[in-house]
Amino acid sequence: MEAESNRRDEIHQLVKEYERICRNITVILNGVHSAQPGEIEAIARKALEKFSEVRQHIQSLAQIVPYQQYYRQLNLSSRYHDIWTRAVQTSNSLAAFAVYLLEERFITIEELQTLSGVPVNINNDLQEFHISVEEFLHSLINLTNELSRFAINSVTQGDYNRPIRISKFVKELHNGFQLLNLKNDQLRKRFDGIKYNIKRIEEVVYDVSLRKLNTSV
Amino acid sequence: MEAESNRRDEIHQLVKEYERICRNITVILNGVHSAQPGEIEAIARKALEKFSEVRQHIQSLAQIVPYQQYYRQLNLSSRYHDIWTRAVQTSNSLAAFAVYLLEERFITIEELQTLSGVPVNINNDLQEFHISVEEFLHSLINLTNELSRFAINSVTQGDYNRPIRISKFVKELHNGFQLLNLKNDQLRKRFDGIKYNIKRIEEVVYDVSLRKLNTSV
Amino acid sequence: MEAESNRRDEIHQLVKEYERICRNITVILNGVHSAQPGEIEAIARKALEKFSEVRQHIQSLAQIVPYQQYYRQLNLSSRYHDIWTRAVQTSNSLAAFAVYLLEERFITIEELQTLSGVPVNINNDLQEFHISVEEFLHSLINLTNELSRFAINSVTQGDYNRPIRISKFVKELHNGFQLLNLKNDQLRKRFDGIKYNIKRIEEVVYDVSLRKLNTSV
Amino acid sequence: MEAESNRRDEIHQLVKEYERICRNITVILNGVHSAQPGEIEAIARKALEKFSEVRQHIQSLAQIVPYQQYYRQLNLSSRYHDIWTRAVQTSNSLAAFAVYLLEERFITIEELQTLSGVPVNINNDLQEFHISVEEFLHSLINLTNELSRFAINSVTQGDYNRPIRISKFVKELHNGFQLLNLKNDQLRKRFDGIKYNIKRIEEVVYDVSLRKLNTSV
Amino acid sequence: MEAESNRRDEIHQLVKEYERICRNITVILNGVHSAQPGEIEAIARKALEKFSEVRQHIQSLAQIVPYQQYYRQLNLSSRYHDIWTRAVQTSNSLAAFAVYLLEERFITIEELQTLSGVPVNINNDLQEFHISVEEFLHSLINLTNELSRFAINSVTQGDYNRPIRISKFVKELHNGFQLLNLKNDQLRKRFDGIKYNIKRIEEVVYDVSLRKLNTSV
Amino acid sequence: MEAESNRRDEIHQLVKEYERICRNITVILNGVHSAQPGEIEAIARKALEKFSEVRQHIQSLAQIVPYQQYYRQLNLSSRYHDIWTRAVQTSNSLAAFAVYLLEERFITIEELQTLSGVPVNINNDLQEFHISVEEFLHSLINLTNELSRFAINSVTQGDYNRPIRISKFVKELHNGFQLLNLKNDQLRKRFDGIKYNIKRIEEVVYDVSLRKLNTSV
Amino acid sequence: NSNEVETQKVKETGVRALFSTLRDSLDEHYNTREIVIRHSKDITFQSKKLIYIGHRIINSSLDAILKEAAEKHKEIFQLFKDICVHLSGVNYFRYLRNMSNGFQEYTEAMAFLRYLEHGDLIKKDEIEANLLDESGNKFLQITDLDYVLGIADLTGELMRYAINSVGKGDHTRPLEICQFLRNLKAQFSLLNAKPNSPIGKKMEDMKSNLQKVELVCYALTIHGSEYPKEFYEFIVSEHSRSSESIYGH
Amino acid sequence: NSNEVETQKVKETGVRALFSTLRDSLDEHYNTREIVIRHSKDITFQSKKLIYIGHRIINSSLDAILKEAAEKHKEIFQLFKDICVHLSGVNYFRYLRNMSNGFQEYTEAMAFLRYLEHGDLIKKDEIEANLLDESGNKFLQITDLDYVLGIADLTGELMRYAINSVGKGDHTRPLEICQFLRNLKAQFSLLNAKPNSPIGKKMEDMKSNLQKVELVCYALTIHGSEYPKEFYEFIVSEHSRSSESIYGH
Ligand SMILES: [Mn+2]
Ligand SMILES: [Mn+2]
Repeated sequence: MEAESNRRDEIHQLVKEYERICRNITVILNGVHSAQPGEIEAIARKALEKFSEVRQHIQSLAQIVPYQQYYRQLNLSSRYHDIWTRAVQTSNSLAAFAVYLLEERFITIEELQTLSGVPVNINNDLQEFHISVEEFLHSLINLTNELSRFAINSVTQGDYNRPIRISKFVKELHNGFQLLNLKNDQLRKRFDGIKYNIKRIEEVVYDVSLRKLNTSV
Repeated sequence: MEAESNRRDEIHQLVKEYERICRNITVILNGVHSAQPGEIEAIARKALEKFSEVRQHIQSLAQIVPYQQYYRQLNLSSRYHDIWTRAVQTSNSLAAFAVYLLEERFITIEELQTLSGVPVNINNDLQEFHISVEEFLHSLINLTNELSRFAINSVTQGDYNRPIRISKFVKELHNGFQLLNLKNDQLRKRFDGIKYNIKRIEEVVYDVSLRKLNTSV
Repeated sequence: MEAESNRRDEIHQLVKEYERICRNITVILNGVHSAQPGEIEAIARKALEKFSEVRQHIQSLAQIVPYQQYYRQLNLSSRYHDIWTRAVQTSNSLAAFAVYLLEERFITIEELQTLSGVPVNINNDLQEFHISVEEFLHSLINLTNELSRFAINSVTQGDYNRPIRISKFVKELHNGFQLLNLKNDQLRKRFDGIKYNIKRIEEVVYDVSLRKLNTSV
Repeated sequence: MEAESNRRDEIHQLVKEYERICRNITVILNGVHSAQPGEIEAIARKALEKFSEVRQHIQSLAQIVPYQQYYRQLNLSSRYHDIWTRAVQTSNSLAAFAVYLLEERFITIEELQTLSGVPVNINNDLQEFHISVEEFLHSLINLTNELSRFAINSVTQGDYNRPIRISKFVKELHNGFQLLNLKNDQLRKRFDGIKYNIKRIEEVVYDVSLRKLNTSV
Repeated sequence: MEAESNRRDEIHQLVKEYERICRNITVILNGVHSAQPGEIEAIARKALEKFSEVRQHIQSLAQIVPYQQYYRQLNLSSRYHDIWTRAVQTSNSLAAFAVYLLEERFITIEELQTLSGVPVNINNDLQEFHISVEEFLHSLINLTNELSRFAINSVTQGDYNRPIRISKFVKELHNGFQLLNLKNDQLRKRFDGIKYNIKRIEEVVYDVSLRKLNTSV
Repeated sequence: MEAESNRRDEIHQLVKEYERICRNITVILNGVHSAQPGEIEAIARKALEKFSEVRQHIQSLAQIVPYQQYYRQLNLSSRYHDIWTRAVQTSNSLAAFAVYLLEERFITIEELQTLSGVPVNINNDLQEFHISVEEFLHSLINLTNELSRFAINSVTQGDYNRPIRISKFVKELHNGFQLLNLKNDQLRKRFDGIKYNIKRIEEVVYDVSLRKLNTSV
Repeated sequence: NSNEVETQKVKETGVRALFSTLRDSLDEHYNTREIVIRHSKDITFQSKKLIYIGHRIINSSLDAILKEAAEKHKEIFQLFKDICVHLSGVNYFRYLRNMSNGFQEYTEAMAFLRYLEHGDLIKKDEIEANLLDESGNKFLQITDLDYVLGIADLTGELMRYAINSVGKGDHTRPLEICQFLRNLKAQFSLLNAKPNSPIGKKMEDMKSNLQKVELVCYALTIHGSEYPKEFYEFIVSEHSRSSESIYGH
Repeated sequence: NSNEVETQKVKETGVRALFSTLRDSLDEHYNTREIVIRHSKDITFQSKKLIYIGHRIINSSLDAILKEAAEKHKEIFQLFKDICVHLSGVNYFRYLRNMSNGFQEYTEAMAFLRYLEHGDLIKKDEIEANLLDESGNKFLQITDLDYVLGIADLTGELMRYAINSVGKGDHTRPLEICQFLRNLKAQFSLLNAKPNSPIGKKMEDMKSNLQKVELVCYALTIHGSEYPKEFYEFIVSEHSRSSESIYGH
């Protein structure tokens, strides 16, 4: 039991470090909201470079979590997994945003695996440390929050065409989600947030189109 | 008791399928928000065709719900009816939207009955499976959400006259609602949402009118 | 016990007075929401003058709190410190807002100490009455609430450039918070409020930029 | 809606009267706990006579509850049925206790129907006012409470054989309950109460047997 | 407002004193649980003498409560009456217990009025300070708690007949409560406590009778 | 996700059947509380025969629980394991009781494994379906409840020597438990129940010894 | 009669007499409370209707509204008159808790109508002046707390009024209401209410109502920035006229 | 190092310096709190062990128990010594909340041992007298509240002690404990605690502990009524002896 308690402390310590790195990347990526269009790519690259540190921390984490105890319940209210899931979702979201900024497309599962250094549990068969499918989906929802904000700030920065591209991208994401049978849970609830973000982005596109500020529809 | 438990499982299973079909139709109809004016009709037709599947599922559902037990309370917090009401509201909304897109008018109760394959409980006397009046009203409110979104996206797509027609339509709907003595909190609360949608659509009409983008007021 | 009870009554009495002064300053500063741009400075100065009264009351308070008993637990649910922490946070927020209005920059710890007449417990070593680091952080979060409201009302008053300056300021504050290893749930929870305020302010900047109402981006 | 409100008031009024009668019968039956063995029969008969009044009230109630609206939900927290279920359970328990006292056997469903003047919904098909199976089961559980008390008081009154007969009776009841598939609900929870009562009665039998106070085991 | 605030403080002060006296009487009456049968009467008399102090305090209280403002609401959650109702219930219970100990009968309303120095509001017409009917009923329920404890401790003190007399007395009280049309949830809920106390006392009587420790049933 | 939902339904169905069999065995074993000493063996044998059905159901269960997902969390509040743990504890208790009745000794882990058809996870290394050590301990605690009841009813049935043997057996069990370092709150709490049962059985032994009803101490 | 029969079952001791007395007393008390609760509900309901009448200011003249309100007020007045016998003497405070909602909603309604007519805040005694008996005496008093809570709810109605005004192209009304609410909030803030007290909780609602009105004013400014105000008002009124003509009101 | 790198990302304004300072300050505070919480947990855990030692009075001699307790107390004393540097000055009260459970359980344990030895109530300064440094000064104080709450919990241990005594055929001990608890309850009742205060809540537990002991005394009387006390004690001790011999303790 003492061993378990020590391990939990160690995990908490690592997660703290991991969260600090995520906050650093957040600060970098936040830069896009007040950047000129030409600066976006550099910011995205700088953020992606930082993922070597993310990778390193997730892997340290993966090493101390005992084999097959990923979801082990520690007490009535928490599991090992609960300690880091928030951080994992955050770093996934940051990865997805950075990849989008660079190439205006979805992050692939392979890319996420490379950036994070751990596999995604696509077939529900992984025994070792992994990113769950739910965690991956949560970070795509987070991405739409970030993109609705980015659409608005692009207009502020005079980039009138970007919202139109973002709108198309987020609608694709939304249609993808429609293929899933979401249970009435946290994920379904947050899914409604995508709809809200789509509407917001459409309004930005509307404002721009109405005033004919964009170069071509 | 065992029979009841089995029946409930079966109902849940059917509703799950039913929701999947609704999501398919949603994806189809979502297309109108980025479609050219000339493509709308085809989209509406394609969505209406899918209603044969809706009909089939509602009817399967109707057959396993025991006679007169539509509102039977299963336990303290839920009734048979609660299992499918969300799905029924969704498919009603989709039907109303498709009909609107095709002919720019309200869906009639007869049409809804034909599309869904079950009757609407207009006279409060139906013993068998039915669409309740509240469910019908909820879907009209959902319709205004969709229309306010459509008004905005029409402008984006260069169709400047549509918002004016939508505005007129939604106001008629609003006037209709004012004839009701709403008591049910949920319905009244959501009714305020119509007002918000009207306001939003009116703003679009103003925006277009002020810039003289429409061909005639 | 009787002595303690008397002291507690006295502290409550002083805090009541202190809160009254804070409310007076709040009423003064609320004036900025309906003021012309040119009147802001005078309002800020008037508010700052009132801080002589704040100082006086905090110092009276500091004198009756027994040495080293700042955090003394009075019963299971409250401590001496709990009696006044709300008031201290309020007056800190007011000070930070007034300084911002005057010079559009952060209040320094030195300024806060001068205005309040008590030190900030930066090194966790103060034995006498002090402002804790948590209290200071809470008041910076309060400040962002006030600034998001101010951004909106500035536009109503025709000052289209101010929201842009506010937006930049609040983003800096947000990046600052990212340096902290927050643990205290309350603080972390409220920190999310900053993000919300940033988004609100960015929307104001968007509305202004879209319509090219500002003089220069 | 006003009609419904009036009806609800009327129902409340009738249930109040109904409860008053139940309290009268309770007072009569409570007499057995301090009665001589020879007086029991007379008390039971007197209680059963009072059921003409119960019958009369339930039937008045049945007449004003609108057809098929037995379980109609009036608002989020209550249904018509909730107004009287407590009273119905009480009068069922009293009937079962009186019949037991008279003939030391279970009340039959027919007897309960005759005494109450309304049918028991054995086949889940009744549209009119009825006693539900759950309500019947609850009153059997109540009966075991009353019997465990009666076993104790019989000893006090010098009737040392009665606890032995009660013990046998309650065990039969318990075995009967084992045939049901109880869900994890109110009924299952209360079912554990039967076990407790059996143990209590067995202890009384033990006390009597140990001291050889009973005439024959 | 200040006058009211002062009056409230004064009332609180008096009630505090009043409660102190009640605690003293409680300590005196608690003596019966470890007393020899022969000492009971003296304890009861000593407690009743103390009621001159109770009377004096209630009357002081009665004098400062403004005319007709007995139930005056001070804020949404408390009324003048709420400040002292607990103390009044306690002193009523103590009076009822003392009278019972002395003469093994119910306190009469007249006795309670004499001991407390204020009238009971039987006809719902008193304008001045009074004991409400609910308060009287609450104290009778409290009395049964005390008596069930007394039944147990009497046996420890070797008085085997007392539990039998207590049992009879509490059953009478219970039958009396059955005459009431209880509505107030609090009262009805606590009424169930009487049943529990009756059962406890009956178990004591059972233990005594089984072993034939009592002199005559 | 769909596969998982189906599997859960199937598990629930199987557990329901499993519980029905346990209730049947309970009814059989309940017979010992009113049986003559000579009938006990036959009852125990009859109960043990029924375990072929238990075995069959547990094994069906074991087959549909996916490999290594025994403790998989299904949603925030429940795990696969939670669905059947209650039933497993019940059937373990019944097995232990039947073995005791037959041979007045502890069930061995091998016997339990044979009767249930699944292994006990003694070395914490089983990946497949198993009985956990906690579940085994819970059923031993349940056994003491049943034995304290049996001790009392044996006296009623005139078997005065049995309580003495039971007492010895339960004390051994208690000493065994004291060797464990219990941490799990639930288990520790229930462990106190053993002490109560020991005390109750000792009282029976005293009662019998004092009256010299037993043949030898 | 039926009560007599049943009381005979209780053994003939002092208990029977005692509890019969207690029962009658309790029944009377419950009955009165029930009547007060009913009247309070009715007054609340009718006051809400009064507020609905007020909101028709968007499409009607002030005179027409005040006239209709005066009719509705007669019904409410009668309800107050009917209940006041049950609220005399000590019973005023005894049952006030059950009457509180009615007083608050009535305050809210009267304050809303007053704002529509004069654009200022009604005083407590001005509300009570509507509750005079034949001899011109006030027959009921509203507590300070109910008055304050009613006024707090007024801010919700004013928020709705501001939003509706925008729909009619009225730009000045929201700005007026915004300033009125700011002053009201300042006055409330000086009341020094604890955050968890009833007033403290209402202040959160007031704050959010004010913020909604501020957002309305903001939106007006932003939208008004792109074209002349007069032009905007013309479009709006044209538009409402054309949609009105369809339904003929 | 890593902190320096990251802070460069924040634009060079006053904010960067400000927040770096704030971070270091916060980290230190969180760290101290963590250490205090750990020590409090350890002290609670060890004090519970002290109580377990006390309960062995049923099978052991008082001397043996006090000796074992003294050994265990050394560990607890060291924990108090280790933590006291973090509880000096203003920090005593700042982190007291996190230390409170430890103080309460320690009070409970010391009070239980005292009752076993002398049958009376330990005083607060008698507990503190165990916490002296080399120069004989108290290095930690227990608050009145923690003392009172610890004593309230003592009643639970005494209840258990009473029940265990019965198992050993000891009839006088439960009666003694019953009277001790009655006196303790009377003293607590004079503290005038509000029902919802921490002490008020504990009083409910105390009441129920007293009632359990009263039930024990009652059961002893009832059972004792059927045969001579001496005979009962003989049977009990015979029985315990025979069961002990089986397990050899
Ligand atoms: Mn309102
Ligand atoms: Mn303890």
